Amino acid sequence: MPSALLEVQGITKRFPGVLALDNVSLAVGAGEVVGLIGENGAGKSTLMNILGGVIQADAGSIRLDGRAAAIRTVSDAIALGIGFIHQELNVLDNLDVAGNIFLGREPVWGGPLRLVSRREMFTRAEEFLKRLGLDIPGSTPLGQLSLAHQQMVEIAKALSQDARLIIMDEPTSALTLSETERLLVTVRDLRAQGVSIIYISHRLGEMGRCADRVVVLRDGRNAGELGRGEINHQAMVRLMVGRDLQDWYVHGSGAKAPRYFEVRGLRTRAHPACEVSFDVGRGEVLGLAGLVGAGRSEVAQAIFGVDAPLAGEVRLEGKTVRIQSARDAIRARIYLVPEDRRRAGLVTEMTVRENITMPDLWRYTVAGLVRGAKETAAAGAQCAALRVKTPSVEAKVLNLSGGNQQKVVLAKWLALEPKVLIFDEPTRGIDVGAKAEIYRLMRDLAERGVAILMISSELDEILGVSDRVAVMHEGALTGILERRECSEEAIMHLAVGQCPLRSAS
Amino acid sequence: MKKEVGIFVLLLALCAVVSIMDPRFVSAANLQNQARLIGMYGVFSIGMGVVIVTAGIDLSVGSIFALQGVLLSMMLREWHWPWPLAVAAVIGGTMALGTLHGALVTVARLQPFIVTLCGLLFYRGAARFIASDEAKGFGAEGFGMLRELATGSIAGVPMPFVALVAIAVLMWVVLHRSVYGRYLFAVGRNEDAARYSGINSRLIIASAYVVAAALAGISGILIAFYTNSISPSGHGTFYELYGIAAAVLGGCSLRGGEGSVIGIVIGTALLQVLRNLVNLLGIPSSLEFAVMGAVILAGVMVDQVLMQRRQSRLATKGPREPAGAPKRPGEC
Amino acid sequence: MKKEVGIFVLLLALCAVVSIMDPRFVSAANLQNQARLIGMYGVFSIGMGVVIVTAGIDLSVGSIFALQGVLLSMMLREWHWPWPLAVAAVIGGTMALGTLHGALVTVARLQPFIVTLCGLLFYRGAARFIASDEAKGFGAEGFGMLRELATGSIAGVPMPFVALVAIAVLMWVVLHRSVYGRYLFAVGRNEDAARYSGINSRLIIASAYVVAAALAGISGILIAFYTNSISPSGHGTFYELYGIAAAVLGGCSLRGGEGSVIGIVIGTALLQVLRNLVNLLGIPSSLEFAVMGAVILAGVMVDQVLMQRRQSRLATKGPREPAGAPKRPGEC
Amino acid sequence: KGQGEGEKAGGGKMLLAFVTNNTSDFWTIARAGCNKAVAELPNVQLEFRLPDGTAADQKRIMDDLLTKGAAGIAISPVDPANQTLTLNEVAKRTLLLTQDSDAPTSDRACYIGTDNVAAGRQAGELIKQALPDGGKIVVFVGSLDAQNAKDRFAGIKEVIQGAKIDILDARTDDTDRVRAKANVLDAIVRYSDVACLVGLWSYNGPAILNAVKESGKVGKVKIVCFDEEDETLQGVRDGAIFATVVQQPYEFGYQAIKIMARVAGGDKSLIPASKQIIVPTLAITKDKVDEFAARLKVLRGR
Ligand SMILES: Nc1ncnc2c1ncn2[C@@H]1O[C@H](COP(=O)(O)OP(=O)(O)OP(=O)(O)O)[C@@H](O)[C@H]1O
Ligand SMILES: Nc1ncnc2c1ncn2[C@@H]1O[C@H](COP(=O)(O)OP(=O)(O)OP(=O)(O)O)[C@@H](O)[C@H]1O
Ligand SMILES: [Mg+2]
Ligand SMILES: [Mg+2]
Repeated sequence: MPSALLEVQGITKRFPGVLALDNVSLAVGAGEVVGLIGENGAGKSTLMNILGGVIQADAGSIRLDGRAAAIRTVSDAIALGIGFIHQELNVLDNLDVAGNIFLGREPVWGGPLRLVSRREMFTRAEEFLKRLGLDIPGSTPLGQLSLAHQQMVEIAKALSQDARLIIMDEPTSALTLSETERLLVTVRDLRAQGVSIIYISHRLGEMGRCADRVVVLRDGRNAGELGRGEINHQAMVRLMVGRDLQDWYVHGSGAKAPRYFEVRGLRTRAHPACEVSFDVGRGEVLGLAGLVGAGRSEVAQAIFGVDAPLAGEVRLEGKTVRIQSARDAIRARIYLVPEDRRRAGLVTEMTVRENITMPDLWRYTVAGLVRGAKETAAAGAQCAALRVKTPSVEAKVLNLSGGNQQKVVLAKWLALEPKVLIFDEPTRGIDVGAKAEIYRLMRDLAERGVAILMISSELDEILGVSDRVAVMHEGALTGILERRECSEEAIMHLAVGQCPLRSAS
Repeated sequence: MKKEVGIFVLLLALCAVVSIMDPRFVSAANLQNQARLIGMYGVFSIGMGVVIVTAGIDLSVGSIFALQGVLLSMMLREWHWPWPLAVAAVIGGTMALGTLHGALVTVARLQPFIVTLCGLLFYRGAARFIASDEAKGFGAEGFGMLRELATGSIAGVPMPFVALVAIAVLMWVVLHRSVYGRYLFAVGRNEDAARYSGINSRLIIASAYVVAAALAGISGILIAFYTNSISPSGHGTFYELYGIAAAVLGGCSLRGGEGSVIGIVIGTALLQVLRNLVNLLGIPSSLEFAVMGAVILAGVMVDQVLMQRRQSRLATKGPREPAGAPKRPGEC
Repeated sequence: MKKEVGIFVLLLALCAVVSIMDPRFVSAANLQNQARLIGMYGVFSIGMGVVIVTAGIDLSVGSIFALQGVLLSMMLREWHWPWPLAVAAVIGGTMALGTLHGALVTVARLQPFIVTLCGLLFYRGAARFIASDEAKGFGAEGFGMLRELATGSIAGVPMPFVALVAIAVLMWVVLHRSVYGRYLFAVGRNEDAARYSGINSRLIIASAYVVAAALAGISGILIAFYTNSISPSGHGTFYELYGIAAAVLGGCSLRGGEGSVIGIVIGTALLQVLRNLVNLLGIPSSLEFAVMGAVILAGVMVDQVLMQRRQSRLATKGPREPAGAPKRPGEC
Repeated sequence: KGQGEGEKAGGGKMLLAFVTNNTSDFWTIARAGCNKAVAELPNVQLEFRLPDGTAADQKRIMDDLLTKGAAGIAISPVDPANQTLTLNEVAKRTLLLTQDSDAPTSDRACYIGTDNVAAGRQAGELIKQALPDGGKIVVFVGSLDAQNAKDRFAGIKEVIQGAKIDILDARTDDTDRVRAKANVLDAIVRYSDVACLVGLWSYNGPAILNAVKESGKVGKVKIVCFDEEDETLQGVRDGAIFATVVQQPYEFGYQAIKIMARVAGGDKSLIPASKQIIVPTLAITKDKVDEFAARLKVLRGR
């Protein structure tokens, strides 16, 4: 291991009611890429927040270059050369791209007035963006960028800080394959320049491709470490979960009734020129792959009626269903598990019970008044069936881990006996253990005759779970692959359409 | 529920102190007077609370009182409408305005603050214009049972207070026990998530303004008969602020999704007792506002401290909050 | 920038219509009167805009005018302070209050609406108490150059307007060209993101209240000398609403992170021309408010429509917006 | 001087303005007087303005009137002492009258209205009549910082001195009628021995009357108030109100317009040497109320 740049010793952090970090240690060498993994709530982000000066540790020491470092504020961390890409996107859509990159470190002129020298900022911003393969002017309003490009801007921001250590907390959760690829290349470049990186991801495949070493946290404690040669899926999972995970991906017996659920000529507002048509069989899992911004989420939202389609027909069991709002879809038993569960899937400040019964509260009423007992019983039953880890159904969803939050979203729909269930990025930001459970649930549902449409940006997941795969590119459906035709290459070929790499470079 | 306990204790303590300093506070006459005022203010404050639960606000209440008061007087005294018709027209009219506010907020997607600020200006102007800047009133006439209904008493309990109790019970059930109430809180917390659960969030939000307007309509009639005379330029000025203050004291968060009917009623009572105290203890009238301002601030700060202690887990974890959650400081 | 063009065109159109209907609108005397009023209102409206950019609000402005007016009069006439000292004390005092508001918002984490609502009540009470409910004023004295500075003219241009131009230029640079301004917009849109970039977001937010208070202090002196008489109970009432209306008309969003100094100045001018129009065209006084309400609503709705058309691409992509983006209806 | 600097108002008519001090009902009667005068004059156009009760609004309105070329302005200044400068400015550019409330040190051409201190004395005398053996009184008013409130209060104090009458308290309500009434109710609770309630502003009369009725103290507590709101007159008629001191706003309006028209036409003979035309206030007691009400009805044209 190269000489240690960062040494963290015995960090403990207690939040009221939770011991988030318990005597955790971590060392990062100069020019080393350390992968940091662990289940949801293992304490990864908490540890990083301490390094980044967002919060303070209760105990423990941080040494940089062998000297004790006091990191009390974010500015301290930046001054010490620590760059931080947060788990949540933290960009400002009322500033331009360059303004976001240089926020807090703007080049100034004009003495005490501290005026922003914008020209300089634009040119310098463009340099950093180019390094990431992004050819956009620094004056572009950030709001005009796709989510993926916004994420790239955040990465450019970390680069621009001339950081010696860059923390990347799930940088790829909003990226698809090509951008992820690009990022991994950048990570390797940075390492070559002697920059150290702490890389957090639930996509374990990325670890093998970029990490020199993987550190595993479990329940706020160090659970072990894997050297370069030892990094493999099984070993990582074993350290994270404490046991081996069986039947990771489960394939089903295939469609029981083809053309059970049909979408014909669907046009969405984001891509009004393109028509999308496909069908999903009863008991089938249709994967929907594509690059970020391919328009998959729009299709899902149009089918579910939250963003009513411009045109098109949706047929279920041979009958046309008119969908103008989410209520129409719900009445037809077509449900959506949205990609942003905390914004669209759950009212996080409300309890598990209230969230589960939200779509069909009328069921639990007598004379228009909610019967608490009935409701609690139903919510409890759903939680038990899905094995949601929660102290009680009265806990606020806010307090659950990502995987359990996702299960609550599921619970809300499963109580309503779905016919069609659309999953949009069902495992985004979810740890392996919870992922496996969600795949199993999805498969169980299919076996029970539900038609499932699964949008995912993780090729492994698409390949591992789907019975067939549809691929989209810039709003259009470029092809549907049967199970046997599916391969990474085949999907990527369709996903980039006619001009490969265009969207990424 | 715990939230209300704090302010209830404050109210009791205040009452105890006042009655020790001036035993006339607990005289039947004074209690009746206070009950009447609490009733009048409480009814529209509950409506304000409903709007605030949906993360909205209604600044137009005071001007609506002026407009409806002027019209009520004209209907009864100048156009000689039968009182049930006039009452129905007035409440229906305010509800139409509420519908308009709701539509502007949900369909035109304007900010509630702006919509109702325009209402504040517009209705005041309309009231003054309609009344040609003259005070309107009800003279000494009874208008059938209407005056009795608005100002009388049942077994010594003033009618406005009876109305408040009835409305509070009804609204408690609606807000805290019905499906509609649950949806109000849900859209106030996270409109998108509510919409993704199949709730017609626009309808729910718009309806809150209609409910608030209906309650303002009832309150307005009580207030009109209390003063028995409506000066179009002054009637009801600042009442929206009293309503907001009562709701906030009672535990409503202006960020939406929080609040309770009981809290609002207690908040109203607290403000009223404060004003009574200023008068009874002979504190100069000029300080009345200052006392109110100080007590509201103190109440909100204590609430904030208690909440932080109780929920410090959730409160401190800024970075983990969902996209739709509060982003601003000033949690309350 | 495009945002301001719309309202500027509206202002020009209105001016054109008024001057055709009554040519006296463009007489030197009338232009001077209007410039004076626009100057007085514009200065504090810019301050209001600064606070609104940070997603805050300041309801206490009107009461602060009363309090500082009363104190200024007492300092000059009763305590015979030299005028520079009195002016410094008054502006320093309002800035201290601004600091208090800022601290309550950022450190105690109370909602700006509540903090400044309490201020509205408290300072009004304080002003009345200090003045023993008596009107204060400046009589006919000149107080060295102070009266001349506040009410005089330079080459026919009234001082308040000169002050507004100077302050607007300064604040334009500060808001739209300086690092500080950038941080104001950043914390207004997404406080967390700003904090993660090493910006001391609390300090920035708190400072906005101090800046607003300083501008209110300057405005307050101009207004005090304009009226020459300060009735502690009435002076400045509702001025906060005029300020908010001007800022919103000028393109500030109450949700923070949006706004421009030029827009605010144009918004102020628009409101002022409206009031002038009511008087010049002999529209009944009672309709003045109604006209203002209607125009503000119309302005905001047009803005909303334009914005939606311009941004419809982005608007439809609800779920893709970054964490700090608006969650509520009523985009404006 | 005396001639508006602008051209005459539209249609060649002379523009005369009447500016009140707030939007109270009181001014309706003055408006009737103005209208009567306008009807009698061939060439006059009236602008009747109701500011929001602040000096700022009054100044703004007067500036706009000057722009319109008003040949005369009759105003009721809210704070005469401090508005003197403003009034002098206006007086330089057009004919300025004060009405209802005077600014004696200003350059106004003339004052038409009540002597509020005298009116206060009149009310004081009525209080003495109502309480022959002395007693305790509480005073109610919208705000104490208004000139007319101060004058009336001063007049009352002057007269009741040495008459065994104590002023217990003075409560203000910022013209919020709910609070006006609540204040009275609170005072009745607090001062169980209060013998007379005094209302200084027009709406205080009805507010006191209603509160006293509600407390069942009619007759036990005497009421003396100002102005002629319908309910006040009814209260006098019923004997619940001992007396009310009324001004004659009709005269303010009528005479102000007449005088302005004359003076603007060059004839200053209507202005007395004292530059004050005091319209006497009347004490309306039960025996006079019917006659007064009948006259009022004619004036108001209702
Ligand atoms: N050129 C572009 N400029 C800005 N935004 C774009 C552009 N191209 C695509 N987008 C974004 O892509 C969105 C459409 O894609 P959609 O959200 O359906 O993608 P997706 O395939 O579901 O991706 P994800 O995997 O991120 O959910 C649009 O709403 C828009 O925000
Ligand atoms: N500000 C906070 N207040 C209270 N508890 C917190 C706070 N931040 C984190 N926690 C808790 O600390 C624990 C560790 O959380 P952390 O965010 O570090 O997990 P993580 O490993 O990053 O998980 P994920 O993979 O889901 O991002 C969790 O139980 C979490 O609920
Ligand atoms: Mg994390
Ligand atoms: Mg998507």
